[in-house]
Amino acid sequence: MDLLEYQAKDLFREVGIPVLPSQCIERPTDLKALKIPYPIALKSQVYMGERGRVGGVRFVSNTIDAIAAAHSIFNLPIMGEYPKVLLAEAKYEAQQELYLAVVLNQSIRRPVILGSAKGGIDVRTAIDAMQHVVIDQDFSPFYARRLALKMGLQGNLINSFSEIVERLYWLFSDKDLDLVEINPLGVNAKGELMALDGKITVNDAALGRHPALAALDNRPRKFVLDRLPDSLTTIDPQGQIAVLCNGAALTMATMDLISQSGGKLLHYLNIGSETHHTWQPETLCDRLEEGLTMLAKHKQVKTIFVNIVGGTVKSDRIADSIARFLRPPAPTRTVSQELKISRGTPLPKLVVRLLGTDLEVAKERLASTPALVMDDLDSAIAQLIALTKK
Amino acid sequence: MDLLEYQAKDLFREVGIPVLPSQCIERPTDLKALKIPYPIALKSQVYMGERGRVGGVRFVSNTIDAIAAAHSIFNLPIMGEYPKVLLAEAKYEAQQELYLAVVLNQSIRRPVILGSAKGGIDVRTAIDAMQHVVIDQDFSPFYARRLALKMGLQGNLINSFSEIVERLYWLFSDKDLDLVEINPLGVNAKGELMALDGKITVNDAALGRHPALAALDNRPRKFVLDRLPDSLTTIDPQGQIAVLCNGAALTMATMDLISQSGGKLLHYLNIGSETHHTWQPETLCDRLEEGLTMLAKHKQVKTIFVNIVGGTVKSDRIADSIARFLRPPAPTRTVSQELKISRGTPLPKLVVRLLGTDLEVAKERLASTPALVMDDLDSAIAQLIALTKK
Amino acid sequence: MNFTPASKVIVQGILEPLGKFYAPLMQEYGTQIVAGVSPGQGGQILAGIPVFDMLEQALPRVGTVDTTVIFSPPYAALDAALEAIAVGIRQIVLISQGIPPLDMVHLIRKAEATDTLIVGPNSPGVIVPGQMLLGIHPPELYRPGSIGLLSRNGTLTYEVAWTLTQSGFGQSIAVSLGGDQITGSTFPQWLQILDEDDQTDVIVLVGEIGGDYEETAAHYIAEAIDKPVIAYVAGRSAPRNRRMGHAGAIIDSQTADLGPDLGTAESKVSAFKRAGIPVADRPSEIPEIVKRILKTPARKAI
Amino acid sequence: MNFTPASKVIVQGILEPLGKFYAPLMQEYGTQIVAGVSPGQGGQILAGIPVFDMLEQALPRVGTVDTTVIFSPPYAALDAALEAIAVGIRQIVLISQGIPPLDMVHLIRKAEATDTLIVGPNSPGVIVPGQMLLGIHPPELYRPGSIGLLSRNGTLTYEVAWTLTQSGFGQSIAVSLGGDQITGSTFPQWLQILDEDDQTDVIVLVGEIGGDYEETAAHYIAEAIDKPVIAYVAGRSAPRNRRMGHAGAIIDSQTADLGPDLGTAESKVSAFKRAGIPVADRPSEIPEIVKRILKTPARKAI
Repeated sequence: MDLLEYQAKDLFREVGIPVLPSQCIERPTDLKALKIPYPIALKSQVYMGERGRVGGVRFVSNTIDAIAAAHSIFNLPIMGEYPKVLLAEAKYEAQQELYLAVVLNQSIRRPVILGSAKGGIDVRTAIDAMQHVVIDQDFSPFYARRLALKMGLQGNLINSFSEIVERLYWLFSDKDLDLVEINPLGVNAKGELMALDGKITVNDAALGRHPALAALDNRPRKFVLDRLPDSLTTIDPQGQIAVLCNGAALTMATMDLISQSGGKLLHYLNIGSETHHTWQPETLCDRLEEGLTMLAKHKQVKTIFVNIVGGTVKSDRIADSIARFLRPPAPTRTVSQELKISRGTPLPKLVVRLLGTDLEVAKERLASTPALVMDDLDSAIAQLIALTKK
Repeated sequence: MDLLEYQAKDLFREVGIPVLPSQCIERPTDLKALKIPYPIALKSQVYMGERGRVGGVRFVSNTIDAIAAAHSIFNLPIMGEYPKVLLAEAKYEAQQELYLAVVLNQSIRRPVILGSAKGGIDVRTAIDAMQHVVIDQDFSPFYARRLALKMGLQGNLINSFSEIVERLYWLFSDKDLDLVEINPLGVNAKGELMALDGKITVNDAALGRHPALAALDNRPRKFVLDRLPDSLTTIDPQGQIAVLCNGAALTMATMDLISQSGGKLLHYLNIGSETHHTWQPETLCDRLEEGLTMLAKHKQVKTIFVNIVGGTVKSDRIADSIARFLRPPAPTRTVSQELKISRGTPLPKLVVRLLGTDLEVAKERLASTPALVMDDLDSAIAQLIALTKK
Repeated sequence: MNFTPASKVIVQGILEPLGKFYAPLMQEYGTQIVAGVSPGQGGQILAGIPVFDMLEQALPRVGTVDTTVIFSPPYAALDAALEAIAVGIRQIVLISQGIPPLDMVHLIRKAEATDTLIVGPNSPGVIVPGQMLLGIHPPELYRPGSIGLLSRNGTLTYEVAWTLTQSGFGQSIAVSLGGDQITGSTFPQWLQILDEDDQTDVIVLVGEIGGDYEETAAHYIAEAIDKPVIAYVAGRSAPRNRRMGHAGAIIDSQTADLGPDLGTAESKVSAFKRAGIPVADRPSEIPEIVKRILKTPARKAI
Repeated sequence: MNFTPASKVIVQGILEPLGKFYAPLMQEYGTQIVAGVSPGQGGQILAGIPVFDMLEQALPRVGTVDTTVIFSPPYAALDAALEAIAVGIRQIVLISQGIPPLDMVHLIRKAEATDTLIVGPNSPGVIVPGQMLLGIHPPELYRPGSIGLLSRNGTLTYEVAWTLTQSGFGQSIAVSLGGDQITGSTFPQWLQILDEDDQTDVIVLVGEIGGDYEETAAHYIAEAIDKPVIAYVAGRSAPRNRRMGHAGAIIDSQTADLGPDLGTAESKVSAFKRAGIPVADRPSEIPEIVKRILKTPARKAI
C-alpha cells in the first residue's frame, strides 16, 4: 500500500526525521487560514511520481497567487490521477540534495539502504551515483556510516546523515515497509538535513498488524489475501476467452498455452492457492462459483476455460459448484438469486479441465449441462480454441 | 528511576495492555468533576509499596465519601511519603489474580520474565508459586507461553496471558526498563485480563535517550553519571570522620579499614571513576575541591580522609585543588567566593593519601597547609584515627 | 536434508482449518507425525495425533523431531518457527501464506546462524513420492522416481509432476520454495541438495516471471551443478508488471547486474539458454526433454 | 586470549576526551595502536596514530586487528562494538561507563554467537605489566610477575596491584570486568583463562558487595580451577542496599539459590571460605597470603 507525501512526512515527524512546517489543503479557500509564512510550495498529493515535471508543484508568495495555483493543481491530472489534497509547505534553501531509501531486496532477502550524493528531480543522475549497503545482520548505525562513506560524505555530515538513516531504518522495520524513500534529502548551508519529499510503500501482507496505516488508504487493495480481486485486468481488448485457475503460476502457464495456440484472452482470474491457514474445501468451491459469475458478467466473454489442479477437493463438489453456476438454482438460495438477476446475457461456454479429481464423477454430474469436461491440458485447450472460433 | 502507578498505567495503555478507566486527582475537589461512574477505588500515588495494607487504597460509592476518603489519603504518609496525587479508578471483578514481571537479571545477564498464578497483595504466596523464564535470545512470544505453562495456565488463557507478556516485554525493551511489574493482573469471569496495579523502574543510565520518561520525575536522581550526589548518606550519626575517594570500591575498602581500626564514619563521598568518556584531569581536580567543600559543610566532621588512587593526574594539580580548598582564594574566582561564604565553621583536619603521584611534589605544595600527606594506606588510617581522637 | 520415512515430524498450527484438513492426509501417506501443536488447545487428539500447547511439552514424549510443518496464522508463523529452532528442530516447512516479509528476514538470519533448512512460506511444501508428504501436494499426482522437481509455486508444480508421472517419469522429491516475496530457501540451496542426492538423476526447475530467482538459478547451475537440469518458465503472455514509478525505477536498477529486463519471461528463458539449460515451451514438452537427456550422457563430466 | 605485545590494537572513540588522554599513554607503554576511529573526524592524526571514520577504512591499511579499546560515548558504544565484531575483531575492551544494560544484553548475545571476548563496560580495561595496556590502568603501580589480578572495579584494583608490587609480587595480567550492571565477561570466564595461562601462578580476586558475582566465582573456583586463588571483598562496613520494596523483594528471592543474604559482604566472604579460598581482611594482607601460599604446594593436584 502506497502512502501520499504528507502521510509519509507525518511518519517522518513521528520518528524525528526533520520535515518542513506544512499544512494540508483540501480546497483552495483553505489557504486563507494558512499558518505557514509565505513563500510556500504547493504540492499535488498523488500516488504517481514525476509530478514536478508536469506542474504538480508550484511556488507562491501570497494568498491570491496561492489560491490560483491551488485551483490549477487540483485540476491537473498526474498520469491520470487528480489530487484530493495539496500540501502547502515552507520553502527550504538546500545547498545539496541527497537521495536516501530503505528497501527490501527480494533477491538478497535482506533490507538494503540506498544513497546517492546526487539526489533530486533528475533520477538518472541519482542512479548513476547510487551506492548501497546490505543490512546483513540486525541493524546498527555503522551500516549507515558505511553508506555515508560510500557516498563520499565527509566530516560531521557523516554523523547527521547516519542519524537520519537510523531513524528511517527503524521506521522501515517497525512499520513493515517495502520501501521508504527520501528524495531529495536537502542539506543546507549549516549542514543541517531536511526531508523535502517522501515516499512510503507499506507491505500489504503486514497491514493487518498496522491498523493505523491501513486506515490511510481506502482504495481497493491491489493484493488482498484470501479474497477475489475487485476488478479484472484486460489482456487483449479484442479477446473472447476468459481463464479461471487455482494458483498464480498455473494461471500464467494456462494463459501461455492459450496464447501459443492462437487464442485471444480478454480476462483471467486466479481463485487462489490453498496455503491460507483458514483454507477449507468450501473455500475453493465458493470462489469457483463466485469467479465464474464475475467472468460471465462481461458480454464479450464467449468461452471460459476452467483449469483446477489438485485432488484434495472431491470432484463431485467441484462439479456441483459449476453446475450451480450453470443452472440457476432454486429460489431459496438468496445469494444465487442475486447472481441470476445480474446475468443479462446468455452464459459463455465452459471448458472444464480438472486434474487430480475423479474425472468420471465430475463428467456424470455435469452431463446435463453444456460444460465440456476433460483431463488432458493440451487437448482441453485445443477444444477451447475450436469452441471459441465457432 | 521509579514511576508512579498512574504513569506506569499510561505506558501500559500506550502499548495496548488493558487498564481500567481512571483519572488523576490532585486535590479532593477534583472528584466533583469525576468522569468514571461509582463505585471507584482511590489509590495513593506513592513510590513506596504496601500502601494497600496501611489504608492507601479506599473504595467509595459516592462523591461525599470520595472527597472524605481523598482528604484522609492525602494526609496519610506511606513509609514517610505523602502522595501528591491520587488515582481514581473503576472497580474490577477479578476471579483470579496473577503476578507478572519482566526484570533484568544481573547474574544471568539476560531479561527474565516472572509469573505467579497467585498474585495480589499477599507477596509471600506469590513468591511461593513464582515461575521464571530467561529470555536467552531475541524475545519471541513462545517464551511467554513457556511461562504460562509453567504457571499452570490452561486453554485460551495461555494465549491472552502471552499477549500481555509480549506487550510488556516490548515495553521493557523499548523503554530500557530495569523492572516492569503487573500485580495483580486480574482475570475476570470471561477470562479477560486487566492490569490492576503497575510498577516500573526505568534504567537510570538509559534515561538520556528517553526524555519523555525522564520528565516524569523531577526529584533528584539517586544515580547520576558524572556528577556528585545532591545529598550525603549518614553512616553513624555519632561519627566524626568523612571519607573522600575516587571510585566506589576504593571508597568501600577505605571505609572498611577505618571501621576495622575503630574509627566512626559520618559521611563518605565517591568523587567518581575515570571511565566517563568526557573525563579529563580537570574533572578529578574540580570534583575533589567541590567534594571537600560538601563534606566540610557539616559541622560534625572533625577529620576528612582523602584517598586518591591513580597516577594519571599530576600530583601538583591534586595538591593545588586541596590547597585551594584549604586556603580561601583571591576574590577574583567567583565560584570559590561562594564556597567561602558557605563556610561558617573552622575547616576539618585533612589526612591526604595519594597513590601513584609524585608524593614529594604534593607534600611540598601542601607544606604550608595543615594537611597531612602520606602514601601508605594503613599508616595514613592510623594517623587519621589518632587525629580524630585528639 | 533428512526426508526419510523414519524421520519424525511435528505439525504446528495443527488445529487451524488448513492443518486440520491436511495433517491426517500427510499421516495417511506415511509421514510419521508424532505430535501436533496449537497454543491454547493442548490436550486434544486429531486423527490419533496428540495436540500440545507447545513443542517443549511434546518433545520429552516423542523424542528428537527432524521436521516441523507449520500451518499457523501468518503473524504467528515466525514465532512458531523460532520455537522450533529453540528446541533443536532444523527442518521447517512453512505452508501459510501472508507472513510479513520482515518476519522472514528475521527468520532467515536465525536459520543461517543455526544451519536450519526452511521451505516456504506460501508453499505446498515437500513430497517424497511413495514415502512422505510434508505439506499439501496432492499425492495421487506423484510417483516414485528419479526426477527432482523444484519450483516456487503450487498447482503448476502439481501439473508438471503429473505430466512427468503420465510419461513414466517418477519423482525423487518435489519442493516448492513458495510464492511469497521472501522465501526461506533459494534455488541454489536446493540445486546443491539435489545435486548431492543419490535418488535424483535429473532436475526439473519450474520457474515463473518476477524477481531474479531463475536468473540466479541459471547462473548457479552453470557454475556448480553437475546433473542435467531442465527448465520451464510460466508467464510469457502475462501483462508486464506495473513499475513502482519514480522510486521503483531507481530500485529496480539496483537489484543486480542482470539488466533492465530482469524478471521478465524473456530474461529468464535467455538466462537458462545462455547457461546451456534446455527450456520447455509447455509443460507437456518437459517429459520429452527428459527422455532426450536420459539418452545422452551427463551434461558435464565429473 | 591474545594480549601479547605483537598484537594489533585499534582505539574507537579516540578523539573523545578520555580517548585523547589515554591513547597516547597506552602507546607509550608499548601497546601497538595501529589506528583510531572517531566517526566524522577521520583524517586527523593523534600522537602519530591515524584516525578514521570507520574501522573498515582502517583495516585494509593496517591488517588484521586483535583488539579494540572503546572510549565512545555510552549510547554509541554498542554500535562501535558491533562494528568491531562485523569486521572480525574478537577482543573488545569497553572503557566507557553508562552504557544502557539492554545494549549490553544485545552485545553479549552477539559476542556469544561470535566467540568474542568483551571486557567492561565501566572498566579500566586490561594491563599486561611491562608489555601492553588496553585501557586506563596507571602503569606505574604494576610490575611484571605471576599474579593474575581479577576485579570488577577501578581504583581499588590499582590499590591492590600496588600492594602486591610493593611486596615484590608482580602481575601477569590485571583485568576488571567493570562496574556497570551488566558486564561483558564474567569471573568464571576469566578464571578459566588465567587457569590456562602459563604466565599466571596465583589468582587474586578483588570483589565487592552487590550482585552474586563473587558467590558464583567461589562456586566455580571450587569446581573448576586448579591454581591457588586469594579473595578480598570490599564493603563490609557499607550501609545495606535499599531494597526495591515490594517488587524488589520478589525479584531478589528469584535471582539464584544462594539465600536471602545474597550480595552482602558476609555472603561473599562465607562463599569463598566454604570453597576453601583464603580471604584477606585488608588489601595489605593479600601479599602476606600470597607469600604463604607460594610456600605450600598447589591447592589441588592436577
